[in-house]
Amino acid sequence: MTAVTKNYSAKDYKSDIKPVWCPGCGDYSVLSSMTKALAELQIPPENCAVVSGIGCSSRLPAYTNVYGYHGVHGRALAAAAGLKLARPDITVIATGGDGDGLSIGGNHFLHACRRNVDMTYVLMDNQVYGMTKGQASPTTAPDWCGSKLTPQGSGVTAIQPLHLALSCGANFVARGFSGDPNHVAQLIAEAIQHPGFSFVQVLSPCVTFRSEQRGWKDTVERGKLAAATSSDEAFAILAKDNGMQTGVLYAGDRKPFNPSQPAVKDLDAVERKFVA
Amino acid sequence: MTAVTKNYSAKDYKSDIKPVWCPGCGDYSVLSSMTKALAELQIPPENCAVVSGIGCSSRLPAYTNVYGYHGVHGRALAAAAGLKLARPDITVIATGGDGDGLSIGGNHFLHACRRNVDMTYVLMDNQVYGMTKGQASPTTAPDWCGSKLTPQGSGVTAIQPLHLALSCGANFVARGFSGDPNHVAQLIAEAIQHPGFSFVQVLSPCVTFRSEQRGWKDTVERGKLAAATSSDEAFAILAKDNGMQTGVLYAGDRKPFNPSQPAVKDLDAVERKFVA
Amino acid sequence: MATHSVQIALAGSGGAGVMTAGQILLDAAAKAGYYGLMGRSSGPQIRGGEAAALIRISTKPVSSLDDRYDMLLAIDWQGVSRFKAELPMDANSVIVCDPAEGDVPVEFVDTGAKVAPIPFGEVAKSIVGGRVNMVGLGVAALLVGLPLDPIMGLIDAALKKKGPDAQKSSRDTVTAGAESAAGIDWRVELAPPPKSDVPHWNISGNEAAGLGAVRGGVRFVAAYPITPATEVLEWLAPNLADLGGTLVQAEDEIASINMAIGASYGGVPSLTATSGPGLALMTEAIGLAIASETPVVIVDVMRGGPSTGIPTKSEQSDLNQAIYGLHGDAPHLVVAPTSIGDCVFTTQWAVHLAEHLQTAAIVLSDQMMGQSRAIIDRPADVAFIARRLVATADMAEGYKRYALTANGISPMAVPGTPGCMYTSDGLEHNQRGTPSSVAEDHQNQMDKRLNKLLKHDYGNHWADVEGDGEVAILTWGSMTAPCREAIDRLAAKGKKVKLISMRLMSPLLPEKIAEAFKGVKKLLIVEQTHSGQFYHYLKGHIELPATVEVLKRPGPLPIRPAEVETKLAAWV
Amino acid sequence: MATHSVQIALAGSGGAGVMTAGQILLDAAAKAGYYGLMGRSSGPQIRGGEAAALIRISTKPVSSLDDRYDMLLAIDWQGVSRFKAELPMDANSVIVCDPAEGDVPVEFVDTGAKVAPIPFGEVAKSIVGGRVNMVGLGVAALLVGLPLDPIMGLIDAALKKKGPDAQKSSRDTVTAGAESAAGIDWRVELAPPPKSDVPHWNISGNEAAGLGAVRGGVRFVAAYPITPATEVLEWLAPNLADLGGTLVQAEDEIASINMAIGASYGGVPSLTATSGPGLALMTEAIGLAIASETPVVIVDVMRGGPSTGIPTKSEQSDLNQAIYGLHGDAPHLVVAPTSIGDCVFTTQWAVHLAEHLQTAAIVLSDQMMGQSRAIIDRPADVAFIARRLVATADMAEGYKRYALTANGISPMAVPGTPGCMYTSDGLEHNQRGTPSSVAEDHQNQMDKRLNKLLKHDYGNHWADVEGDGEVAILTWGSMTAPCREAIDRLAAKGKKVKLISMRLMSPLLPEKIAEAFKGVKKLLIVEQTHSGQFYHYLKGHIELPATVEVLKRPGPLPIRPAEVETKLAAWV
Ligand SMILES: Cc1ncc(C[n+]2csc(CCOP(=O)(O)OP(=O)(O)O)c2C)c(N)n1
Ligand SMILES: Cc1ncc(C[n+]2csc(CCOP(=O)(O)OP(=O)(O)O)c2C)c(N)n1
Ligand code: SF4
Ligand code: SF4
Ligand SMILES: [Mg+2]
Ligand SMILES: [Mg+2]
Repeated sequence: MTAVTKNYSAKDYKSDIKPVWCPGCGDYSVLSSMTKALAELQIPPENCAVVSGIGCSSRLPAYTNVYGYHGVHGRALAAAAGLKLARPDITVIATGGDGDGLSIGGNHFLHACRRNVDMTYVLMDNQVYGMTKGQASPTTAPDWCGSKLTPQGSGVTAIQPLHLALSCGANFVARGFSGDPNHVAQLIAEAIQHPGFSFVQVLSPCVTFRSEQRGWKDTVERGKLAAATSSDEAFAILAKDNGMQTGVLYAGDRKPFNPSQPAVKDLDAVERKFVA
Repeated sequence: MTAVTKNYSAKDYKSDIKPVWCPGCGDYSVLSSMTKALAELQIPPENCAVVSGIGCSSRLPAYTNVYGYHGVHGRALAAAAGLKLARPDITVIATGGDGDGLSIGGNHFLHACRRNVDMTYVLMDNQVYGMTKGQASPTTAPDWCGSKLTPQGSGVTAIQPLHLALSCGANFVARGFSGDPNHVAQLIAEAIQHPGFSFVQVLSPCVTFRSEQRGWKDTVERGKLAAATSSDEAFAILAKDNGMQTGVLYAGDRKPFNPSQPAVKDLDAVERKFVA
Repeated sequence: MATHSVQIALAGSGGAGVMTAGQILLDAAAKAGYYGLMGRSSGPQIRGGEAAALIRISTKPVSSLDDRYDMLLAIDWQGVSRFKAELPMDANSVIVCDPAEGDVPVEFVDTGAKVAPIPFGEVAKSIVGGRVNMVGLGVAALLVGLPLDPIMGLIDAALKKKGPDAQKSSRDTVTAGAESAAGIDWRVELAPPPKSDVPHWNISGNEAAGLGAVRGGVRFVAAYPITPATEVLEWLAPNLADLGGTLVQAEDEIASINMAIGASYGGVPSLTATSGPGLALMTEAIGLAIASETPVVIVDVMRGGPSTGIPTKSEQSDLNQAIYGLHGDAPHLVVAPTSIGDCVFTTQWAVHLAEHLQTAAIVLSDQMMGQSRAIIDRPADVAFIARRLVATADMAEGYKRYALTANGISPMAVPGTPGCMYTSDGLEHNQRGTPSSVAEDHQNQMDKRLNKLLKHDYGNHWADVEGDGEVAILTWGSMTAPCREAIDRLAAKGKKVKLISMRLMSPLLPEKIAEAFKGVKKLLIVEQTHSGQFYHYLKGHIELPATVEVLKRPGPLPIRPAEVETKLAAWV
Repeated sequence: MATHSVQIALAGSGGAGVMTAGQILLDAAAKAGYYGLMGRSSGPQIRGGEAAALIRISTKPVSSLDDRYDMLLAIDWQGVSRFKAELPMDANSVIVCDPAEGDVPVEFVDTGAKVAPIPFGEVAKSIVGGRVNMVGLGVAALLVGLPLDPIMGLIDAALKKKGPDAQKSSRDTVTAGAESAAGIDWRVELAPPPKSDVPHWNISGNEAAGLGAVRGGVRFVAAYPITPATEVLEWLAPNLADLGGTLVQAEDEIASINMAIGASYGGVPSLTATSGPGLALMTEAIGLAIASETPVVIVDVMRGGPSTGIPTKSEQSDLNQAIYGLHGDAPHLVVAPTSIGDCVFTTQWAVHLAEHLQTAAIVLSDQMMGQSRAIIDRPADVAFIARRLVATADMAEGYKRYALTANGISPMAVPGTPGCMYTSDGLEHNQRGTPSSVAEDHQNQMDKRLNKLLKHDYGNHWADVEGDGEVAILTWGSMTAPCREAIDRLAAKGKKVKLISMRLMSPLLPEKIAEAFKGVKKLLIVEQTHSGQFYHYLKGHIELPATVEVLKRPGPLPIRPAEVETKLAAWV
């Protein structure tokens, strides 16, 4: 792509479509942070794509003014990887919720981390399935009894998304809080710039089904997540993490996965092998 | 169940069906180890069920003389969990290969570890898809060029199954080598006895598509996997693991997941709530 | 003349509380002895957007909405226009609205409905703690002639936790609402309710499916939420636990169906519920249940498709997928409830059939039935329960899990049965269960799996066949209700039309269908799809009468009784 | 009289090397200018179990096996009986076998075939490094009259890496084999091959599908291995890389289809290949491709179903799933190659159609075509390539991704195009792509997605229509070959039968079909399913001639030309 001279501001990345989100939903801020990050990096809107699954959070692409793909539930990372591998010139951001990404989408998360395609995954974690009106997600505490499906609590230990990401080989791992939009913007910008698969968990309250998350603004420990120099150190840090510390945990140097190469043959040469 | 007086030997757990496995395949030994473990525990064959997916290794159930379920590819852990939750009185073992369990089945592995249903998962790891004639699996080294599908190597970092299991919360984590059938038998017996979700990775060579694995008998470090007292310690041990050490890595004390409770109402009482 | 059915929409923006008011209105009608129905419609907002409670009150059981609305009570106009297409009105209708909220939108004015102003906001403000939805409730009750007494009782019950002050304030607001409407010269005179000493039930289709499941004997459920099926699972969660059963929330639909199959292999009747996208993910494992002959029931509450489609609206377009969505020849059961109340029977029957025939049964409900709440007679108890043919220890000698038997059903050993250990397999197998690629084994087992379904005696339950005549309607699922009403109306005019509403969608029973077609010369097929899935399916498998017409339309707009009546007019 | 076709089976236990020998025999026939075919059959053993190479050599292109075997060459008898049903023989056949390996099994004796003993083991031992399969190769070549020269060249090429000693030893063993058979008084006199200076191709159906894909312009493939589709992907891996494309191995089929869709959204023609169980897992995402109008091609190489079924054997039973396996009304393309060589054209056409019509195309191949290797004429170059209607920067003003156009196709902006940014959606949407549950938007977009398929001009490619007559066969896929041969044989007897082999399985084109049916009074439908999927599908959608019969059977046994001929005998 040729150099761009136009100067983009955050609003150049926002569409005119009114979000379906509830007033006060954390996802509004995440949307702002993402557009800020893109503005900071001055990525031409047409050279960026946001790919999502299904959920409240997964509605985000339509509210941006970049290319968007609102796919099926849980498969954002697969679609995003296909897009990036086919079009290495495009900045690809996958996004969605904790249910989408870690419940039905868990396998793709696991393999996206190890495959290390050069893209960024922004996971809006509200520890609930918002869209389907409030069931426990993989990040929900086992004793949360607010869901009609698990009125006694899920009884299942919550996933630690950062730990899982590290264990599977993600190359950049960070956590932010939607209440700190500038910080989240900075994390997203760093994640985009970092080669390989970058994972940003954003604590993003669901004010409707987990209204107690309004209190996160008081419990979040801003910037407290120490930056590890090795994944071993990162694990050690996570051993003491309470899930509310934000910051960049880990930035690794694994080579991104990109098998595409220029053509070395034409069709004729390929077909010749069939001659009996 | 009433106490059993009969004395079972390993062969009581073997069926008369001839395995489809190649001569020399590691899975023969795993079958033996499993039957030995069951004999050691004197579990009546009718009170045990082995559930698998699809793959060479997943053929195992039919070769046992316990109840078996040979399901679809990658879903053994889900079927096994359903069985155990519905029938807590049955000893449930899930089994299969690295492709079945960690590629297509990765999401169920992740969630089985955290759900912690009281069952045992024996994964025969040959770092290849044997059944489909030799493609890279999630545990295959990125530079293995033996597959026609990835002739330049997969280029993707291998999963560390024990690390992943720990990260997701498995309650018992061990590794064995099919060449040491007595050791594997002992690991399986311990795993069965341990409450909650127990994971045993068994290095089990595919002599047909990874003939170099015949050399594992020389490189395996028997019993070298130190037993950790905490999961943090277990991670530290794994940081120095080369994947060839065998032994019990970790045995935790999380309470198994078992939501079933005796009935407290009859149908009439349930229906009464509908009266307008 | 007193009417036997009245239809009201309560609409307003998020927070107006129209759903609560609607619910109380319906409950009050029930208490007064009426039948009725309440559907919901809402905008795209996750929560707090505009919403409409669509309420029908009737002297007879009803399972779908009527052609037109007698009353639209709009608390405000924010976003209400979005519902216009769903709210047909005419000159006999009334629009009750608050002038302070602005003019009546032109598309509503154009209906010719009478406009009756009520200052909802002002009236509410006149009571401490008063809310506009309670004003509306009072207005609506007065205009359709429902007694206020039961409403007061319901309010007290609903607000028990909030204490006497809140209760009183709400009651007073309802009263004030009713008083504010006294001057409106528009009334519906609802005929008195039928006499009955058995109380009616208040149940949604999704709850009814849950109840049918437990009546049938389901004691294991694996769940992954999806609109509009979630309430089946949410109703089951506490009730199954009370009954000693187990519900587990799975990581995805593939896990939930495989969990259900695993549990059923263990001998426990098992079920899962989902909607189209989830059913798509389950088809591989449903094939496994069929091939391994493991009973399992899947409730599919259909929504608008394809893909994510329109999750909150109804359509009958998963029919093809339910019948044909499996690879290989995989005969199984597909059944469909013919009304909200019938969700109980049909789900229960599905459990019975799946268990008896050792196969998968898909229950095709839809958003319209599933998420509507109806006042109905208590669904009758029926004898259909899970009764699986199991192998016992004395059959151990030479036990063959997939033995070829006369009726195709072979005793299934469940874990714990001494001596009958076998491996259940999705690979083609011989009678013992050992994988086999021998042509004869394949043919035999294919025949077995098909014939056990074909040889079963489904009795009269394969369809609701009602009335007689040379003209018939063939329909299914939630389209049954408008068809039934159209036929009733024609009957009132002395015109005979036969109704055939299919419950057993697959396998088809050509002889039974032929018998039902006896004397029928003209057939109208009614379905809510774009492509006519039901029609093509029937045409592909059975002989249809000489003249066939198809009334079809995709969601989200329902097909209404009047349309069916019009369509039939030329024939009768 | 010289024959135009000879059929040979080379069978033996694992390690006997019958596949290698068979491959060389076929290649030698190709070098000599013949056409031919080789299929494989093997026992349940993963590797090293009994196997049979099923070889047909012919003066004309052939795409399926013949009725009977002229020769069974059994290196040993271990497990060979398992293949009995697949190896019909008669009194004109010969069984060549080694007396040292024991008696000829009774079921083979019963065929009445002549038995010719050859001491394979002994002959092999007589040469240093000699192997039994090479003895067999020599015997077979001699008995069917293939020259030994090309065989020697092929051996040298195959054993290049092993060095001159190995080459010589193999050559010598072949020669010794041929000499050992000199005394057998059974020969086939194969008519001379057709003259041609264009060399034939040696290609499997799966390779052909891969080639069709790249000819069509596919440059992104996501892969998850599954029998019998893996070779499509394995052929593509290196060749796509050579052509500058990308193949990625996915973690499962759900990932592979979503990756392909993501890549295609990026503007790159994309494909994945699988078999029934994998297709089942993909249906949800295929619906997404259809709803979001993102082109994608899925090759389904069918195997025996249901469930895991019979992975190594052929069947046509994924037809229902391919057409109907999606939730909601989701119109898309289903095409099927009519021969091994046609896998090239049909896959290429599928890419072209998917790209042009912005939808999903499923290519239904099967194990029989996919895993058979044929000697064919080079498939012609055709102009069908991926040419997607894309939006360009100058369309930015008011760009509507899902604009309603006359032919239903609307310009698709690919990332990188300035000003045309939009969000592609699987939720129902308005023209711009914004989610909408408005009835009108739903109806319009449903119409759009269907009509673009119906309005397209598929030319003559919708079917292979051959010949004329009052009797016709309607068939598809790998059943075409035996039908074609049966018709040829009847033609040789002066009897006319028309062939209609459908390539465009969905959407159906009623007018084109009606035209093809003109003059047809009796129709035979031929398919390899248990339930008659093809027949019921056709009956459900089009008007069939007055008399229709169905010849159907599930796998694994193929339907052979003689059966078709017999079935037609009463009609012509
Ligand atoms: C295959 C499938 N299964 C289930 C659903 C229903 N569904 C929609 S969103 C959702 C969960 C969303 O949770 P999350 O990803 O955390 O997003 P949030 O709404 O909390 O932002 C579910 C289960 C679906 N659309 N598709
Ligand atoms: C849904 C589905 N996808 C793909 C396959 C094909 N398949 C069968 S076994 C297998 C991989 C087996 O690998 P692994 O689990 O490691 O077992 P192994 O054969 O190595 O013991 C695959 C991909 C299938 N049967 N079903
Ligand atoms: S339901 Fe929760 S997550 Fe969804 S929009 Fe509302 S606040 Fe946000
Ligand atoms: S292919 Fe490999 S894994 Fe499969 S049976 Fe043979 S040796 Fe074992
Ligand atoms: Mg969430
Ligand atoms: Mg393996």
